[in-house]
Amino acid sequence: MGSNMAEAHPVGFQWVVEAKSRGARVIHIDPRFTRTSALADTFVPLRAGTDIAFLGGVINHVLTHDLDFREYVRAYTNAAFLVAEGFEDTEDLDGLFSGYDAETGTYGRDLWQYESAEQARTEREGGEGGGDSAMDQERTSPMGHGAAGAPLSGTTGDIAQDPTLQHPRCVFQILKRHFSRYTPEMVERICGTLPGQFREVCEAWTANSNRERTTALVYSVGWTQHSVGAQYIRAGSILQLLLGNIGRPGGGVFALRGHASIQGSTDIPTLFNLLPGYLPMPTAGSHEDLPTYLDDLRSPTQKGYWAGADAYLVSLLKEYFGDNATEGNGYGFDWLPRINGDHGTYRTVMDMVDGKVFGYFLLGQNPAVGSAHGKLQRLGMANLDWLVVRDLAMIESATFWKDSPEVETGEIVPEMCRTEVFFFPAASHVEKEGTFTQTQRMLQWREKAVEPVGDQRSELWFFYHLGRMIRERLAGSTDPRDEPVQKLDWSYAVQGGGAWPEPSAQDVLRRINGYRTDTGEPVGGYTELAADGSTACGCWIYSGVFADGVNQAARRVAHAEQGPYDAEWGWTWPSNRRVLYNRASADPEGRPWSERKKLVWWDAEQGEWTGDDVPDFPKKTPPGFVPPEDATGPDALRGDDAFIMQADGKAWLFAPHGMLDGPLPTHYEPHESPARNLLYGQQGNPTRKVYGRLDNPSNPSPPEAHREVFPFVLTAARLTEHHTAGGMSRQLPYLAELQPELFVEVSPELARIRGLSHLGYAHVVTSRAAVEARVVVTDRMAPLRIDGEVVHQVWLPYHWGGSGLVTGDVVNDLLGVVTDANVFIQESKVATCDVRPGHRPRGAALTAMLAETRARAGVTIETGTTIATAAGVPHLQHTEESS
Amino acid sequence: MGVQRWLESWPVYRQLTGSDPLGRGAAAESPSYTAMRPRTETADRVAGSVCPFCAVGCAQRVYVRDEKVIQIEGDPDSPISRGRLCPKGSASLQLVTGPQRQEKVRYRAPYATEWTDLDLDTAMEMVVDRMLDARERGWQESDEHGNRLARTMGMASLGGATLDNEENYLIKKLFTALGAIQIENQARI
Amino acid sequence: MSEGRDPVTAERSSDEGSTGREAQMFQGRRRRRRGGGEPTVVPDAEFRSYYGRPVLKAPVWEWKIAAYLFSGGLAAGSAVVAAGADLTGREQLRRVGWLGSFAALLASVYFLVTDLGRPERFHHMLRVLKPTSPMSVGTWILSAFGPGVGVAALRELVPARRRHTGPARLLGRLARPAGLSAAATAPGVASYTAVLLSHTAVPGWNEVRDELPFVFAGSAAASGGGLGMLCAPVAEAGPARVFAAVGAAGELIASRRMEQRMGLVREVYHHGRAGKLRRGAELLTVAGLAGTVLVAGRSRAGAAASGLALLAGSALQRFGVFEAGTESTKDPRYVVVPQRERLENARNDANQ
Amino acid sequence: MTSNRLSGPLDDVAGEAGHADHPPRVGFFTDTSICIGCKACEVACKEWNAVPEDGLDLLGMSFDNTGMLGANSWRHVAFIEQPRALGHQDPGFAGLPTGPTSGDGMADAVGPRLREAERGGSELGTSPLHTPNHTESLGMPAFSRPGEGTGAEGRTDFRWLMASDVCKHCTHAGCLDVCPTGALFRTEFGTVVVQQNICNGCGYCVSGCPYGVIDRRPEDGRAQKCTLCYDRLEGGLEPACAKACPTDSIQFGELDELRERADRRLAQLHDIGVTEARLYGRDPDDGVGGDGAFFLLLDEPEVYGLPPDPVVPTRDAPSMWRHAGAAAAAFALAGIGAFISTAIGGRR
Repeated sequence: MGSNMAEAHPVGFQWVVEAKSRGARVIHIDPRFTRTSALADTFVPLRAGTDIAFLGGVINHVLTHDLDFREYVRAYTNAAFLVAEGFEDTEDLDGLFSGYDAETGTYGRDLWQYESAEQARTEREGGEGGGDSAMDQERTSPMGHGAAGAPLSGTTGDIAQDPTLQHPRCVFQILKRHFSRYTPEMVERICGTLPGQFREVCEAWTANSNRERTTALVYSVGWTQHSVGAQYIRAGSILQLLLGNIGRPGGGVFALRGHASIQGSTDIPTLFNLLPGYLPMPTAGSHEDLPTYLDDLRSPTQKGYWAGADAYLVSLLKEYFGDNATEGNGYGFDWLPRINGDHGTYRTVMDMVDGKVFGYFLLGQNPAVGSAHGKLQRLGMANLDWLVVRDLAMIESATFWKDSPEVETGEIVPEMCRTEVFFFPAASHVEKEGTFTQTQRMLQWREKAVEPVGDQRSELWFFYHLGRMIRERLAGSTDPRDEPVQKLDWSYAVQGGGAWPEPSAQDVLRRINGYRTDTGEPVGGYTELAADGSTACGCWIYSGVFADGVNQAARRVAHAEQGPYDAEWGWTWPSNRRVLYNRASADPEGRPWSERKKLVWWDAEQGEWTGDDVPDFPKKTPPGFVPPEDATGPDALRGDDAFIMQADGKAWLFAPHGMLDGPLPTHYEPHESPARNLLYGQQGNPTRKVYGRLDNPSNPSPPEAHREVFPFVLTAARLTEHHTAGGMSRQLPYLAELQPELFVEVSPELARIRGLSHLGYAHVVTSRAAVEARVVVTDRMAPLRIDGEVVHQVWLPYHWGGSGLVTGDVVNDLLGVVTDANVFIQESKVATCDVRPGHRPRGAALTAMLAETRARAGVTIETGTTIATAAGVPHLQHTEESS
Repeated sequence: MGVQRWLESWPVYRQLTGSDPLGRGAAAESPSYTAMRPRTETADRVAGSVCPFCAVGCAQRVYVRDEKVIQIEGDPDSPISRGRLCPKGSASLQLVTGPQRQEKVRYRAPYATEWTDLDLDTAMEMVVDRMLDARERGWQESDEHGNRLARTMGMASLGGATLDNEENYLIKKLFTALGAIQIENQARI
Repeated sequence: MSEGRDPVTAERSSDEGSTGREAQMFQGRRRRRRGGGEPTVVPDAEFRSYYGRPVLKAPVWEWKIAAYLFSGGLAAGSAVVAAGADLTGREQLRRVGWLGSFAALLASVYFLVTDLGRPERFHHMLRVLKPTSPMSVGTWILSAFGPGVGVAALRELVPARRRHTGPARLLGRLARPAGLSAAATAPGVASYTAVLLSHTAVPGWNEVRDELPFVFAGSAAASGGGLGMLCAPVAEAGPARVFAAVGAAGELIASRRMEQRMGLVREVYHHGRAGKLRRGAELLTVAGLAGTVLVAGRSRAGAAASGLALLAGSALQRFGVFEAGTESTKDPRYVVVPQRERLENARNDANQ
Repeated sequence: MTSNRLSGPLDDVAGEAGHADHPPRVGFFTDTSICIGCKACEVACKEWNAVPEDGLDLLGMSFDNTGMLGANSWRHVAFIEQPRALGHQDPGFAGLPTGPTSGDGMADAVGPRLREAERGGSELGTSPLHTPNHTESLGMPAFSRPGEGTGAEGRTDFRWLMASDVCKHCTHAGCLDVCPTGALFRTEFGTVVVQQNICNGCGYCVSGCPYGVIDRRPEDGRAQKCTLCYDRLEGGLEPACAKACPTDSIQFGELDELRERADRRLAQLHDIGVTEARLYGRDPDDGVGGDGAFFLLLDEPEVYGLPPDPVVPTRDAPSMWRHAGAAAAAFALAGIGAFISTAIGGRR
């Protein structure tokens, strides 16, 4: 679901094809029949943006028919835990959970907590109410792999529970009630999926999930790029947990990521809210000093491995500031800048438009084409003092000042555009060494094959020398704000001589791995890190990648020459473990659920966990272990606490913490939708960020009027033949020729309605832009019946822009900016649009046409900004004053 | 002898005297085809690499001769990809060696209508100047409640997700020390 | 097809020419064979293709190859006339014949070489002698034919005042055997080009493989004789007339027979440019034949006109056949339908 | 002497071509039932063999923008969208508010227009001429607005076929047989290769190929086609396309082994209900003596642009030469007769 694996990850798809040839059944659930569908056993169409309704339906099917893997659920999830009184569900509040603040559009989550047997739940949460939502946002990590787990104290025994799962406030019953509305009929009305097909999916999924069999769930940005994106993944996880498909071979929820090291760039983030290893950036007000930060991060008495977060943070600071980080100065914690809200890329771009940002670095990134609302991106860049672009080839984001669509409409005039642009040619992947982290968390080292030519340089070189030069400039400064730069440990080894040597990536990796500050000896893993300054470590989850002083990521033992889990190829975080939470592959007693599906198990003779993979559990903790009352950290894990990063040791069906938009996934309509939410009065995600500005208009959605102006559902995605914004594919003849022109896929039905002919021209129109494309009329697209009404979907690939061998309009221009509150990822997988035959207008005529269309649709700055529509709360408009 | 050799180089002669009377195989083969070898055999070295496109992480072998990349193909030893590559991965050679690659720093002055050249050292110095200036102008010492911010909002960064972990590490580290927080990447997109 | 017309309806309303065929083609593809014993009138009812794309590559040969077919035939026909004239003492006819043959030969070589993708590698044709390649066989035949024609023609070119020099006398002595050797290979030259075309996957050429040699040989004779009639005095041109007449008649008969036996590719021989060329060829050849029989023996002008008509007819014949073959590759129908029928027949045979 | 030199099954194809002590015959088995249409084969081939780009035209043939095999595309992935079912696959369209299939809409927009292209569209990447403008209708009766009906008349079945085509490396290769320079030759691996240092671009092979594979590259003048990576084979490497193929749709190996594998795969598919699966080019008794590169197809060959029953022209060569001999004899007789008859008839 939400993944077009055959097209976006063709080489990964070989395993699906192989599994299929061995009898696996492949079901593809997607708005569009793709090359993945062509190879699937079953293709299930649904309306873009309704996956939670679909998954909710499956969850409801599982729960109402008692099809869950009960032993697994009882042992490894929080199904039995009781939620405190005061929690109210969407069933009670017309689509909202308790704690909603209509003013800020956020939840206070103190009402979502477990019922504690004795001591209070988290003090801060309880005390502050909804007021600390901004802080909570920052702590929430995008794709947070267990990081920022709830700082619940003590052991599971503290949480009230009902092992019979019958208590009305136990998670299991809450779940049951929450999803009870998601009937097959409702799925059909919302998703357009017919009951027969839906039942088929339910039956196939449940029949294939038991002791002997597991089901894998694959998603991609078809799930994340929604205003409810994080909850999509939650819904998938809940279902997989109920069916016992997590931590077991052949099971899992697979995020197929789209870029060579996008996993790495979240692990070692260039993200505003994170430090390496999913440690949160300190927040102003809440994290005044190291102790308060650490206390907020984790409770010292917390169970599981997150209890060691203090060691992870201190070791990071030791790496950052070296000897300058001492216990006395809080290891330099005060040298870290503080965040206090949304500083995501879209917020930043709007700040550029508003003149608040002066300089911008684009490092192998092409937002003029690749980010939502391309026009906003370009106008933002046109309002900078300076822009640094580093890329392999000349891309649209570097040349916006002379050839962007806004030059044609007169909105950017080169002679009046102030932005100073530096283009630095970058070294390619074969001209530098370093690691990529692929989608299954595996780090693989790349050797440098050749030297880059001319001015081509690696980012490592660029930033190493920027750092070096800045440090030289500021060496004599007495300004306290320059202290962090002065105190920075920038002593990386370099290769080659001269004034501009290349820094050693190997040395950087060694320091990311971590080392003892006294001997410089590499640590063997994150369990060796300490909070006393005796270790330095750049990213705790990567600790072990340089164990024994060996670059473990560079290992390339042929797969034919090693075991089934290929432990000696590259290095997988954490601890070279392939399957996370693999303790769950064994039953509570430590025996594999079945011989066929064994992965790790308890070896009673040796008194330790063993198996084909590296066990994800304290090696010596026996299955039946019950920790003493005062135990903390890993020692406090019960023998069946398979989810070792969670503060309660359990997988969360219900998330008392960590999600900003609800402890349970709920179907909300996309920000721009042709349909009213059939489940609740609450139309869309009540916490979504709408950025209500004049330059970010929304198409009207129910209950607003005039949705008929944009009657169709728009969705966009990749083609196999191109790569994202095209900078690495549209420039290459061999790829450009394979998909030479932007096209829009429409069904024969829509073609008839709009008078579109195959290979003719059409333009897709939203309140932001009109994009011209060649028409492809195909049976692969089909209309759906949504609550009795026919809804058409159109699809475009989004790879084109103004540069390269093949050019075309920028599909991302069609989108506005609306983001998920948890992770600030934009909703770019679904919007509404119109499709009109023929070429789009050009220049001023285009501007006029768009204005006319907006007027006809009644689009104002308020459109789409009423994020709360449930009964019982004020329906406020969330607009910004646009300058 | 010379005549003999000359004759033998004539396929018709070989047709008449050899095992290929119809001249469709051995007799018609020219010496350069008889001696043909894959160009990868001429490589001075082979570097182990990883495909830079999607996140599957297919292993590549990069064949280098005379300090030029002459071929990039899948590494069959990889447990992930087993030597296979998709069209994008298969186009890696073109990605790396194609004429689209920029080799020189380019500079567009404010209000200019064309690019001009700039040497790398100068460009680096200019970027440092501008970073420090933007940092200064965008500096925020504390918020409206007096909470310490110690940051600058004057500059931002958006990184691709094809950068190495080591690179991302230095980027985040440097910007964090400078107080720049609007440091983002493709993962947010 | 005019721009902007509806592709389907426009074609369906047309019943002639290529668009009509395309309409059939697409109707055909839609109309799967119905069950029961309902006889299908059009055999291509089941025709399907890949977006109507050709299965085969259209020949890369330009008009030069058609010109080569003609000039080669002319060289052969003229050589026969010249050799006969030599043996029978018809000096004018001999002279015309050898010079004509030589000129035609040079032209054919020119056409052949310049049509190569790499003309400078023309001599690579002599690397091998491949019995499976009519072009290779033809090359060697031409290699045998050419020198004889060259020697014989060279003799004709020696100016009268030089005829008594030593080399000229040697040439004179060599000319007859050389000419005869050329004449001996001329039938090969005249007919191998038919194999050259038929020994391809081009339906328009391959399917007429049994008749095409006769058409081409006849055409070569008609053109060779025609040239004699055109350039030699009536008094000497008697054999040329007979040769031309027999050739023309043979060509006409073979051509008719070829059409009768054609399957689906008859369309490409009837329609379009190929059809026009072939109709023109037939008209000119019939006229030339009639003229040859009726007036060429009496009137110099009539002979010239008849000869010219035959030459033109022969040329158009070659261009027509060439064009028809090329056309037959552009539409997958001509490939798929006969092959499909063949398979069906084989299947039916097997089932019986 | 070897029998079946011109047509029919031939056990030792390299031996027949005079290669002593040759390796086993190799080839491709392309199992189109697992092709994902990614076109890695096309790119990998071009990268290895430095085949030029072949045009940046949107062809409107589903996702196929290559068109067909040719001088500048030695692998070509065909895409076919059909309103019929694939085995037991559930395409998910039954019951949706659809109207009639667009059916041959793509072909209608592409095929007829190609006829006007110089070489009928048999040149690579030819875009359909005269792209229709938007005022044109689809050419289908708009008898109902979709969704207004009951759905009963809607389209239900659908499948999307993809197949990577390549030179067949025939047992009896039309291109090789007609080549007058010996540029095309049978290698010791049993494959068919154009020697670029020999080819003089006569173009005969282009018309000799019953599959429409080989073509002359205009800017280069020489004939070009798949070499089955002859240089790689010499180094013990597998061809670039097969190596890259993500799903192993393209399988390289010894031909005998591939044929067995293909037979097993066919049986497997038939067992699971994909009864329309069939092998193409597998049969040594076919018109070209079997292909070195053969395919598992899910529809008739012509649907993929392949000839249903190709025959190597050489099969009929003896007959052609007999007819040509007769014609030559007639020609000679006519010539001799002309002079004799004139002599008899008296000199006029």
